[in-house]
Amino acid sequence: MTDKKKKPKRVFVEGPISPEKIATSIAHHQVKTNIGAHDIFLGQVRADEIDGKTVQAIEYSAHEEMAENLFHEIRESAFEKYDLTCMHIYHSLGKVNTGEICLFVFTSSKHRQMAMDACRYLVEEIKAKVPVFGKELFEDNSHQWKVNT
Amino acid sequence: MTDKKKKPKRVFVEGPISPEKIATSIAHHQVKTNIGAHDIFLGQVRADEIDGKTVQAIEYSAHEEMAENLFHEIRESAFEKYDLTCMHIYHSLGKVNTGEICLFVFTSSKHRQMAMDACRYLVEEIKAKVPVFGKELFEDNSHQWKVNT
Amino acid sequence: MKVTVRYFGKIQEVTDLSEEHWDIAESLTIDAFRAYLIEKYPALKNETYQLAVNQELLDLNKTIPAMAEIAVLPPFSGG
Amino acid sequence: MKVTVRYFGKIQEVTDLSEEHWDIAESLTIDAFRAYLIEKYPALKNETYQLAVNQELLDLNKTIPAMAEIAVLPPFSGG
Repeated sequence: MTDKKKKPKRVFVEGPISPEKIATSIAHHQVKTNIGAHDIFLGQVRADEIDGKTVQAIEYSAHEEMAENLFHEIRESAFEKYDLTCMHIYHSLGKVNTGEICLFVFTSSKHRQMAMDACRYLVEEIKAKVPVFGKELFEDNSHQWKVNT
Repeated sequence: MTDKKKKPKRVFVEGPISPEKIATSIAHHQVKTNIGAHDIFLGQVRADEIDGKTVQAIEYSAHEEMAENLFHEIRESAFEKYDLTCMHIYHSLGKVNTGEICLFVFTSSKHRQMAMDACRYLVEEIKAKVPVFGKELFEDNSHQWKVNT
Repeated sequence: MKVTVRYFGKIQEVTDLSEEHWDIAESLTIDAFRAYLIEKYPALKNETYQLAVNQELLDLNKTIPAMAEIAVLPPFSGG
Repeated sequence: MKVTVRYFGKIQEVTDLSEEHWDIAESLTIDAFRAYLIEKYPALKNETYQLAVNQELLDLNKTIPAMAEIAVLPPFSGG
């Protein structure tokens, strides 16, 4: 029950995050009857059109050790800032097709405000601070490197 | 694909909202490749302790027609305020046990900011404006009426 | 003129019924209706509630139209 | 002294390798290291990147310790 004390869990998963994984994660929290609110953020790969070419997939790579350490630091800082029961972060590595999910952030708290504030904080911190690199692949096998805005 | 033009969908469902229903809803959005971000809020029934007695379940009732109309108005106002691709709201009626989910708000947009802002807006509007009434049931068959804070 | 009065949540426990039909004077304001309500159910004095006329929360000085549905709504607790 | 230099994302395409070992002077600052980097890979001049020394983004005037890992990181695009 006390996620806070667990050792750092691996955030990176190979390939897309399935809706079933999300359902399983939600179901696991139904025994925690002190939770009143969950907030879930999902990043999904968009079929952006760039110079007449359409993105087919994003291939994610990372400085994995550095990224996992940063995910851990961000988690810890969120537990300090917000009164949370649970927090889970999953991020894809490798190829994720358009329409598939590449980021899953899940916060749970007694009250809605904490869950929502923490979820937003986590998403912004992850986007700004974690060395993950997305290569947007086009249908003609060309690519471009994505930059977060 | 154009949820905006559909007739008002029924928000109320009988009993708890299952994790599988949430997974199915997420999976349905994987064909919408203009979506970059989803935000999901889940309300879960807490086993609050009140005067030494523990909540076992909440039994929800509502002025159903008025509530469905208000859900519809809130949805429309969110579509006006935020640039959303999709929006779904489900709320339980009847008995929902502790640990089970009674509210499912799901927003999808091109970018994260819109999805998160809209989700929060919807949750606050629903809590403040919709005539839903929660009866907290204790183990000794007594009850008290919940009031939103 | 006839109106339908509906009770919800905790209010339903005070009135011990979910719906009834009243015959009220024309041009009755919502505020005046409120006084009748408390006369009939004195225990409502201790309760917090709002009145929705035909599903709308109106100002207390508005008058009630014929055939209206008047809903007596305790504090909301959805979500 | 020996250091390991690692390249990521778009930078890896410029250098055409993911990792190499350099022998550098002691007390070399991160900023001075940067100059060597551009000397070896002039195309990096047109790229945006940060240097992480042993996984930390440090000030450019800090010196690099022996056996350090220096990561050349293009703009992040996770999520």
